[in-house]
Amino acid sequence: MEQKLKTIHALLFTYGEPLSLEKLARFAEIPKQEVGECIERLNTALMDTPFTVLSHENSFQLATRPEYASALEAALKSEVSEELTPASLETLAIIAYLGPVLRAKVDYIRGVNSSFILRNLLLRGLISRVPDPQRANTYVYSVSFDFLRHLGVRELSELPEFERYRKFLDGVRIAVSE
Amino acid sequence: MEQKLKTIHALLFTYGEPLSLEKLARFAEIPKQEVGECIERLNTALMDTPFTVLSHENSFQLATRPEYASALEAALKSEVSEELTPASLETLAIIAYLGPVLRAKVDYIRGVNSSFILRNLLLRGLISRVPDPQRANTYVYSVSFDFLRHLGVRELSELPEFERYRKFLDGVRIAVSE
Amino acid sequence: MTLAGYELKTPEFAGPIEKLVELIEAKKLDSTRVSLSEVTGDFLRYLETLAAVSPALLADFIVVASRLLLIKSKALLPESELSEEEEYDIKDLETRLSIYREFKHAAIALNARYKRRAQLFARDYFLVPHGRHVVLPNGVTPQALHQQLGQLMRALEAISARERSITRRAVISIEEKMRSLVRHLETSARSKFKDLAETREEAIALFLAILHLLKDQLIDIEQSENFHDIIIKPRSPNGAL
Repeated sequence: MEQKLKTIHALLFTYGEPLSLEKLARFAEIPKQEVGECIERLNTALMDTPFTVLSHENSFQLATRPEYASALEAALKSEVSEELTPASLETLAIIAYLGPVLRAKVDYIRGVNSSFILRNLLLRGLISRVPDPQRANTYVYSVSFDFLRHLGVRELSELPEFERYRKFLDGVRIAVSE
Repeated sequence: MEQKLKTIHALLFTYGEPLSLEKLARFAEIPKQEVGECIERLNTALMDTPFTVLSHENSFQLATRPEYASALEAALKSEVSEELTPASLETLAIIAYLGPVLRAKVDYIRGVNSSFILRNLLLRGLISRVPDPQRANTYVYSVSFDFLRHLGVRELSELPEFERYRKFLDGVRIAVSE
Repeated sequence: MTLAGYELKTPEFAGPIEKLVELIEAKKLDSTRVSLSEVTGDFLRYLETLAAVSPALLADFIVVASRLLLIKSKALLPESELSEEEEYDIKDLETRLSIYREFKHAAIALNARYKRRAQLFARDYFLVPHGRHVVLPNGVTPQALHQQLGQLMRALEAISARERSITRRAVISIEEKMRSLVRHLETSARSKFKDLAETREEAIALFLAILHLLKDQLIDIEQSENFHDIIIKPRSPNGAL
């Protein structure tokens, strides 16, 4: 593996948490526009190892591959995931396929105030929220790295029928954007 | 790399802390007397990677090689020198008024998962954590002595409206009914 | 009220759209206007039970119920004209239903993956020994901590206050309607539904009030033919209402 990739690998390892593209570029001393390609090459180089790199919203995290789940679950008893209720699942699906999304849109689609469910999902670390860049005092919600890891996907586009749902939503976007 | 070594590699990565020979044998499902040899072979396999396995008193830990130290240090330092965000300040305030407190309680009061912020506060030495005497694998968080000194109070009860706020926070009950 | 001691509850009831889809699917219907009109009764019955369990959710359900009643009335009186706004409301409900049904399938697919237990593990945060030097922040004073907590407390109180006020509003409007209906019946032996409710919101509250009073056997209603006005009478002419 070439040096640059090794440095990125080491950084992701030590950092543990998702590392943003900007920070990764700064710490590894590579131009920002090279990061995406480096991550791709790192993922190829990691093919024969138990690791893979997750990408989501311009951040990256090192994780183990799904085939090690059972051994690791035994080692880390704490991480056994709880069941999700239908209401949580429905909200997660909306955020996963539509995110980053305003609470108003989630409420609109579900027809009900979703603040408690959102709070619950935030607490469980399955979604995250950031201030809406366009509006003061508003947040937009996205699924988290933990959500991706729980589902065993490396990026959102690996979700079932991702393209189909995105397309469908593009079709109804006007109706949804309040 | 053969499967057995990959499993050990994944285990050491996820565990983070030193893993004892006994536990490693149990989780990786290999005989105890094979562990030493496996670690040796894993170390050989890791030759061209940024990682190495440290052995100490029959425990093993995955670590990065010394040549990556400067990049990693830069990463951690940059994390630490940033100003406190409102979210960090809020977390710190909760810990100051309510500590020693469980992470779950901090999460609950804030309505979001706080692990990233706690890590940052720990790295800065503003808070400290100790294992919860009542529960395995759980920590309780308190502000550090250094931070207390920095605040210029002799004890936490000197903080403004300490009793009132502490009571309020204590009263926010964890009732995540799912 | 005291600051301490309240709980932030997280009720998990089906939302109105979810309930509607459930009712339509239970009858093996598609999501057309006709189907919506056919499940209106079921929806109102559910609304009735919900009022007892979680009044806080009523407001959201009433919005959907009002649109269903609109569809129902149009189905029953084909010659009646819908205003532009009413037509928009119905279209909007149909759109939500179609979006919702898509997401319902997505949710099922996600759950299948979630249950497969093929989790990818990351390492929990990892404390690199950093030579024990503490980086103290600027501007963090006891007052700053105090102020930050004050904000948080106000936010938490606002959440619980909002919950309470939604509940109160839904309950009050129905109770008010019940009371005024009873008052009205005391002075006039028969009342027409149409005369008692002017706005659509009033009509819904009145409708719910009637359901309540019927259940408590305090009134009788009469409708000579389908979709004629509903006549409301006290159960016994001199009943102790």
